[in-house]
Amino acid sequence: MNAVLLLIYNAVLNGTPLLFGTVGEVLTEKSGNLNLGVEGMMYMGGALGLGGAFYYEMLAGQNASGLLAVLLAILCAFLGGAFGALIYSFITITLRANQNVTGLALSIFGTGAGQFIGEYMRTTSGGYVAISNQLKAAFMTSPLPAALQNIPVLGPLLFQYNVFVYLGVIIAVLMGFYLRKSRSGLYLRAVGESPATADSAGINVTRYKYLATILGGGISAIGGMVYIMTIAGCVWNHEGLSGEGWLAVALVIFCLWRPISAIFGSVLFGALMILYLRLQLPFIPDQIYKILPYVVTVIVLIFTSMRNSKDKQPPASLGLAYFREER
Amino acid sequence: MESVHAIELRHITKRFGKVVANDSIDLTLDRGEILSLLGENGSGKTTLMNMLSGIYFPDEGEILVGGKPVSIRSPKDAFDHGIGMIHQHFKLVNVFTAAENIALGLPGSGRLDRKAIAAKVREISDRYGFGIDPNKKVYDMSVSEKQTVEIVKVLYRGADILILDEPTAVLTPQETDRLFRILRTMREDGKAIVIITHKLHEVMALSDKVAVLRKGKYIGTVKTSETSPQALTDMMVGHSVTLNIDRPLPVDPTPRLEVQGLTCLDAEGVKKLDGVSFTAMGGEILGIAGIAGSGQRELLEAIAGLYPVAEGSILYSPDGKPPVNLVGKPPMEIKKAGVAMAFVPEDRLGMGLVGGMGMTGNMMLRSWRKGKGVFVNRKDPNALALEVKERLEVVTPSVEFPVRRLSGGNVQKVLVGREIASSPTVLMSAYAVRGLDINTSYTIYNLMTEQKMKGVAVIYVGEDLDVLLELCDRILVLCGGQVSGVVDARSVTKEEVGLLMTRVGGGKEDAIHE
Amino acid sequence: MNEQKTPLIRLAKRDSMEPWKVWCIRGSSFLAAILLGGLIFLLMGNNPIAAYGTIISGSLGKNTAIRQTVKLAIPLLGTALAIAPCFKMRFWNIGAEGQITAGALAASYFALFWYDKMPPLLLLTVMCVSGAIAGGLWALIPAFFKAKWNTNETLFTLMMNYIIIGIVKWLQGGPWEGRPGSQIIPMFDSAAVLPKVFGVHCGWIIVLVMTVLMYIYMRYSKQGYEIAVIGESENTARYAGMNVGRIIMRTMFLSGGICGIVGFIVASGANGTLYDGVAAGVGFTAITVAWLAQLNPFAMIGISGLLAVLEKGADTLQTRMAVPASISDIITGIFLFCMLGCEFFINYQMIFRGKHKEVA
Amino acid sequence: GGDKGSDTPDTTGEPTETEEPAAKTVKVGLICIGDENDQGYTYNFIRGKEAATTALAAKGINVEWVVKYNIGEDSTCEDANIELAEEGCQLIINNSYGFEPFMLKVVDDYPDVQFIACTNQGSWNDGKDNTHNAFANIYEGRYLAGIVAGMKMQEMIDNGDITADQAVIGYVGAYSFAEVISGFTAYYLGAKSVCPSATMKVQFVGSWSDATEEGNAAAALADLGCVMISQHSDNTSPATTAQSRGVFHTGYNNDMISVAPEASLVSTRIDWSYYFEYAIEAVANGEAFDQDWCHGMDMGAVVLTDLNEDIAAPGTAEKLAEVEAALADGSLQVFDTSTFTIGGETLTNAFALDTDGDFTPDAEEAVFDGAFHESYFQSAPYFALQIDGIEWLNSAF
Ligand SMILES: Nc1ncnc2c1ncn2[C@@H]1O[C@H](COP(=O)(O)OP(=O)(O)OP(=O)(O)O)[C@@H](O)[C@H]1O
Ligand SMILES: Nc1ncnc2c1ncn2[C@@H]1O[C@H](COP(=O)(O)OP(=O)(O)OP(=O)(O)O)[C@@H](O)[C@H]1O
Ligand SMILES: [Mg+2]
Ligand SMILES: [Mg+2]
Repeated sequence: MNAVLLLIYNAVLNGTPLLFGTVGEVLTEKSGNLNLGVEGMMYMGGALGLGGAFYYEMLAGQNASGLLAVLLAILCAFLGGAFGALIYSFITITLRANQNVTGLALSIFGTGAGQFIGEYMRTTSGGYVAISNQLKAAFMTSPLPAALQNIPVLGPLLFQYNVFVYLGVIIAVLMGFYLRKSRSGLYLRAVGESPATADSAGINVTRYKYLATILGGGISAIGGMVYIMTIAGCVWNHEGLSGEGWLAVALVIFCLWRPISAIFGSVLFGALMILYLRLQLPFIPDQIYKILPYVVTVIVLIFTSMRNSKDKQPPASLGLAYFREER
Repeated sequence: MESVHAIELRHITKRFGKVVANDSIDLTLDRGEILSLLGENGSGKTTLMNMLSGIYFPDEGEILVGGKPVSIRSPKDAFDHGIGMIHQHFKLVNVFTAAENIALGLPGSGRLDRKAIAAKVREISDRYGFGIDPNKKVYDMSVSEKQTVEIVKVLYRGADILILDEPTAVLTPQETDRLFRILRTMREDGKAIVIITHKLHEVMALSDKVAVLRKGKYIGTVKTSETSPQALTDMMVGHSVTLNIDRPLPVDPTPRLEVQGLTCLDAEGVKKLDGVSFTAMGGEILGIAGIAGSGQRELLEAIAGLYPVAEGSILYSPDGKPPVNLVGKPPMEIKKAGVAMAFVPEDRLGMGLVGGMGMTGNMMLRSWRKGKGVFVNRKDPNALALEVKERLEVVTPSVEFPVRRLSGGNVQKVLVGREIASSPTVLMSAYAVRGLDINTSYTIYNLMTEQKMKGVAVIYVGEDLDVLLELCDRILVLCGGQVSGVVDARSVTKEEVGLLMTRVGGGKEDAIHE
Repeated sequence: MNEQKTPLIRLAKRDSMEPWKVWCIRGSSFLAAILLGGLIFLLMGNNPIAAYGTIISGSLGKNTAIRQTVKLAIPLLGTALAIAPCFKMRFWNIGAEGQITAGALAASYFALFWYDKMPPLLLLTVMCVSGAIAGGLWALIPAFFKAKWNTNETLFTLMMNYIIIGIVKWLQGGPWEGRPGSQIIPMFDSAAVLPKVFGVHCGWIIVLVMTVLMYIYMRYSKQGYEIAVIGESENTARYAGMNVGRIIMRTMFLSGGICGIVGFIVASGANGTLYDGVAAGVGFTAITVAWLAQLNPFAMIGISGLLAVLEKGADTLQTRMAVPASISDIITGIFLFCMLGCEFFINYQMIFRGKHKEVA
Repeated sequence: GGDKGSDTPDTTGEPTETEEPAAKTVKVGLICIGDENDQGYTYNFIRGKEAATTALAAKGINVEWVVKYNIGEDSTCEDANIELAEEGCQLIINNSYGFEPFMLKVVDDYPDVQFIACTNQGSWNDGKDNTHNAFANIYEGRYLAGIVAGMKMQEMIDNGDITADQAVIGYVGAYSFAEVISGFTAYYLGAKSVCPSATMKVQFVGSWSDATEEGNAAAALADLGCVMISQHSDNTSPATTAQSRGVFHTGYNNDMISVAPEASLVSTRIDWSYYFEYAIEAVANGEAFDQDWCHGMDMGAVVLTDLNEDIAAPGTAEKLAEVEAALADGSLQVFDTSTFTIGGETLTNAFALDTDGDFTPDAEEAVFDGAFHESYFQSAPYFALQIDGIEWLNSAF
C-alpha cells in the first residue's frame, strides 16, 4: 500500500468514532436541542460498551460469540448514551433549562460516570479491562469476504475496515434519507426549525424532541464504544477518550447538519489528526502542525459563512426551549 | 330543546399571571355562519381563540364542540375536532417549501411524497384562485404569499370550524376580496367561521354576527345586519366615541426632505427602488400608497439610513441651515438631525422594539446615547413610558413588564408613542395602525395631525385608502419601486389612486395633477 | 368538563414569585442534590455524612484550605464575569479557555524576558495590560468574523482554544523551553509574581473589584444597554443607531480582555510560570457559573465559591476516603443538574387536574 | 502492621493493635500527577508505596501515608506540598518531573520536612539540605527489553519472515527529552547486540499520556514497515495497535500481555519500593539520606515483567539471565562507546551536569572507561545524543 492509501485507510478508521458522535448529534440538533454533552455520552458509551463485551465474555468464556459481543457492546453503549441524553432531555425539554449549560453539566457528569465505570471494572477485575483476541477480531477486523479485501487498491480502500465503519456509513446514509425524504424526518426538522409551527400543526413536539435527543445520544455514545473497541484496542485507558466528543460537536457544524457530509467530514478530521505523523513537514513545528484540524475548521467556517446561504443554517430554534404558551 | 351549536364556550377564564386575559366568557358559534370577534387591543380575542385551537388550556370553564364537552389539550386535539386556526403570527417553517409546510403534521406513511402533496396544493390553490408555488421556500415569499400558505394549510386539512386571527392585516384589498369570497363559499358549505379583524368595514361586509370583547370580558353578540360601525365601536370601547379625522390645512409648508432619483438594490441586486423623487414638506402629511412590497419599506429605511442607497440623493433642510445630503450618513447622525421613523415592520418586535425589555427600556432606545458620561439616564425614559402608557392607554401591568408579552396592538402603541415623543422634524411611519383597534387608530391619526400642525413633515405609509384620503394632504403612489404619481389627497378619488397603484412604471406626467 | 380528559398537569408561566419562595425552591434543589449525591456515596460504600463533612472540612476547615479554595474560585469568578456580557449579547463565547491562555502567554513574555528591565510594579502593570490586550485580541478574531459575515461563534471560539493551547505547547517545547525536551518553561523571576494579601495572591482583590465594575457596567452604562439590546434583537439595535458589528467586537474585546487578565493572574499569581493547562477547564466551568448566576456578577461570587468548595472538597475526599476523582465529577454534575432544573419551578407553575374550581 | 488493600491506600500503616513501644511511625506525603487508574506511571508509585509499607512494617516502622492524587504541574502542586507539610508529614514525595519547581517554592518554609522530587535534578544546585531527587536506571530495563525485541527480530530473519534490513523497530516517544532519548537508545543498543542489522525509527507524540496519539503513532510506524513497536508513554494503545497490525511490542510501566497477548513480549518498569523503604527508614531513624539517589537492577529498582514465553524467541530467558548477570557485575556497560557511533564517529566526550542553570550540561565528563556513564553523576538521565541507526522521524517536541 502506498502512503496515500495508508493515510486514507487510517483516516477512515480514526474518523469513525467521530462519525457516530457527529451523526447522533446531528439528529439531536435537528430537533432543536444543542447537546454539548457529547463528550460525556461518548465516555459512558465507551465504558459501558467495553463492559458489555467484557462481562459477556467473562460469563460465556470460550464459547463467546463475536457477533453477540459486538451487538451487546452496541446495545450497552447505546443505553449509556441514551441515559445521559434522557437526563439532558428531561432538564432541557421538560424543565426548560438552558441547553448550553445543561450540556456542559452532562459532559462533566458523563466523563465522571464513564471513568468511574472503567475504574470499577478495573478494580474488580484486578488489572487491565480487556477482551480476548478471539473477540477482538470481531471488533477490529473486516467482516467482508477475503476475496473483496484482497482486491488491489480497492480492497484496502473500501473493504478492509472493521464492521463499525460500514455501520457508521449506513447509519449516516439512512439518517440522511430519513431527514430529507421521510415524513417523520420532515416533522422532526420542523420541530427544530420552529416548534411553535410544528406544535400548531399537531406534531407532538415534546415526543419528537425526546426521541431525537435520546436516539441521537445513543448513537453518539456508540462512537465512544467504537473508539475504545477499535482505536484503543478494546482496552480501557484512563482518560483515553478525551476530546472526541468536542470534535464531534465541531464536526456537526462543519458538515452543516447533513449526515452524509458527516461521512466525508469525519474522514477529513481523521486525516488531519494523523497528518503530522504521516506527512512530515520540516518547516512546521509539530505542535503547530497538530492544530491543523482546528485551523482548517475555522477556515471552512469562515468560507461557508461568507457564502451565506439560507439552507446552510443551523436549525432556527437550536438552543431554545419551547413553551407553548410563550409568545 | 336548543339547537346544537358548532362551538359553545361556557365561562371560559384564562389568566396569565396577574393578567386576566379572558374573564368567564360565553360564546356560541353555529354552522353556516361567520362570526366576527371584535375588541380593542389586548381585550383577549387571540387568547380566547387559542384555547379553541389547543395552544392554551383554559383555567376555568368548558368547551363544547357539536354539543359535546371536549377537552382540547393540544392543536392535534383541535384538528381532531375539525378546528383549524390561522394565527396572527405566522406559523411557518422558513426553510421549508410551501408544500412541506402544508404537509406538516398530517398523518401518513413513512415516505414523504412531495409530488403528491404539491399536486394537491396546486389543486386547492387553483380551485380558490390562489397563486402559490408549492416548491417555493417560505423565506422567498412575500407576506401575503405566506398568509396564503397559512390559509391553504387549513383548507388542506378540511377543517370545518375555521378561525382566522387578523388574516387581512397584511393582505392587499384584492387579496382580501378573494379571501372573503372563499370564506363565503365555505359558509355555504356549512362551515363555521370566526374572524378577528379590526377593520370595521370588513366586519360589516363579511360577517353574520359580531361578538364583542372588552378588557377580557364578553360584552355581547349582535347581528351584523342590525348594527353599525359606530354602535360596534361604542360597544368595544364602553362609551360613546366619535370617529372622524380632523384635517386642517397645512400651515406654511416648507420643503424639508427632498428625495431625488433614489435607487436601491437588495442583496440579490434586484432594484427595490427605481429613481424615486419627491419632496416632503414640513407642516403637511405626505401619504404613501402602494400594493404591499412596492418599495415603501425600502424607501423609509433608505431615508433613515438603514438601507443601502445605490444612486440618488436625499436632501434634508434643517431650520435655517443649508440642506445636507443624508445618503451615506449613519442612522445615528440622521436621527440627530431630526428624522424620526415609526416603522412598524411585518414582524412587530423584530425592529424598533426590544421584546424582552419593559416600556422604560424601550423608551431608552431613543435616548440612551443622550448626555455625557458612560452611564445611561433612566429617569427620563421612565417618565416618558408612564406618559405614553397613560396617553395611549397601553394595557400593561407595569412599565417594566416585557413588551413581548403585551398584545399585538399594545406593542404597537409603545412604538408609535415613543417615536412621536422624540419631537422629530420629519416623522415617518409605516403601517402605524396595523393591528390597532379602531379607537387607538384614530388616536394615532390625531397624533399625526398634531405633529403636522407643529410643522413636522409627516410621511405616512398606509394600506387603507380611505384613511389615506382622509388623513393626508398629498399622496405619493408607488408601484414596483417607481413613483407612479403624486396626487392631492383632497381632490383625488379612491379609484384613481387604485389605478396608479397597479400601473407599473406608470406615466408620471399625466398623473401629477396637484 | 370531562375530567378524564383534562391534562394531569398543566403548565403556566409565572409572572413573579416572592423572593422567599424562590430561595426555598433553590434551597430544596440544593438539598435534593445533596441527597442524590449522598445516595451515590452510599452506593459506593462511603458514609455520605462523613463524605460531606470531608468536603466541607477539606475546603473550609483550615486557613490553608480556605486559601486554596479561594485560589480556585478566583479564575472561575473572573472568567464568569468576562463571559457575562457576551452571553447577555447572545454571543456564545466558549473560548474563554483560549483567551485566558492568550493573556497568560503575553504576560509570560514580559515576565520571562523583561523582568530585569523595569521596576516590579511597572512590570506587573505591563504584564496585566499585555494580558488583557492579548486576550482581547484573541477574542476579537471570532468577533470580527461574526460581525462581518455572521460566522458561527460557538465553534469558532471553541477552535480558537485548541489553537492557542497548541501555540503554548509549542513555546513550552520550543523557544521558551528550559531543560531541552522537558516541556517546561522556567519559573518567573520574583519581580513578576503577584504579591500575596492574606496568604492568597492579590488576584482576589482584582476580581472582586472587577465584579463591582462589571455589575455597574452591565446595569447602568450605555454600553451595557447596547449589549442588552443587541442580545434581544440585532435589527432593533441597528434601528436605534447602534453599530452592531462594532459593539460585538468591542464587547468581545472586553470579554477576552478580562479573560486575559485572569490568565495573567493565574500565570503570575498562582503558577509563576506558563504551561498549556493554564486555563485548566476554567473557561467551561465559568459558563455554568455565569449562567447559574443568571449573569448577575454578585451571584457569581457565591456560585464560583460553591464550585470551588466542591472541587477542593473532592480533592480532599480522594485523599482521605479514597473516593476516586470520577465520583466528584458525578457529584458536580448532579449539583449542576439540580440547580439548572430548579429554575423551572420558579418560572413555571404546575396546575394539577381537578385543582381549578368550576364556576357554575 | 497494617493492611494494604488497594482500595484504602491512604490509611495503610495505621496501627491496628498495640505494638511494641519500639515501633516508630512516620508520616509520609505522596503527591501524584494521576491516580492508580492510569495503570501506568502513578500506578507504579502506588505499587511501590504498598510494597514499601509492608517491608517497613517488618522492620517495626509504621508508615502513615497521605496521598494526593491528580495534582497538576502548577500551583496546585505547591498547595499540596504546603498542605502535606502542615499536616505533619515528615517526608513528602513528588512523583512528577514538573512538580519540582512548585515544590521548591515551599521547601524553605519547612526545613524539618524532607522533600523528594522524583525524576528531576534540582537538588544538585538548589543549595538546600532538605531536597532530594531520585530515579532508577531504567535504561538497564530498556536494554533488556531491547534484547528480547532483538532476539525476536533475529528469529524472524532466521525464519525468513523478514530480511535483515527489515528489522526495523518503531518507538513511540513522548518528547525528545533526555529520559526518553536515553531510554530508547539503551533499548536500541540492546536489540542491536543480538540483531546487528536492527535499525530504529522514533516518533515523538508530544504527550506523556494520550491514548489516541500513541495509537496513531504506532500505526504510522507499523505502516512504515516497523516490525517491533516499543514506547515511552503511558497507555496500552501502542500495544494493541501493534497486535492489530500483526507486529510485536515491548511495553513500559506495566505488564501489557493481557491486553495484547499476540504482540506484547515483555515490559519494563521501575519499582519504587526500594527507594521509598530506604528514604522512609532514614527519616524514621532521624538519619540523613542521599540527596540524589539512583539505582537499578542491582537493587531491584528496575524490573522486567514476565516474559511472554508463547511468542518470545527461544532462548530469550537464558540470554536475559546472562545479560543481567553481566550488568550486575559491571562487565557489561549499556552505553559502551564501542557499540555505537554518532555521525560515524565514536563518542569520546560528553558532559553530564548543568552547573550554571542554563539547562545545558557543562561539567563532569560522562564518557570514561569506554562507556557513557548514564545516571552516574546525577539520578536524572542525561544521555541526549542522537546515535547512528536511530532515525528521529520528528524532533520538534
Ligand atoms: N443530508 C441532509 N441532512 C439533513 N438535511 C438535509 C440534508 N440534505 C438536505 N437537507 C434538508 O432537506 C431539505 C430538502 O432537501 P433537498 O434539497 O434534497 O430537497 P429536494 O431537492 O426537494 O429533494 P429531492 O432530492 O427529492 O430533489 C432541505 O431544506 C435541506 O435543508
Ligand atoms: N402568552 C401570554 N403570556 C402573558 N400574557 C399574555 C399572553 N398571551 C396574552 N397575554 C395577555 O393577555 C391579554 C390579551 O391578549 P390577546 O393577545 O388575547 O389580545 P387581543 O385581543 O388578541 O389583542 P390584539 O388585538 O392586540 O391582538 C393581553 O393583556 C396580553 O398581554
Ligand atoms: Mg390578537
Ligand atoms: Mg550549563
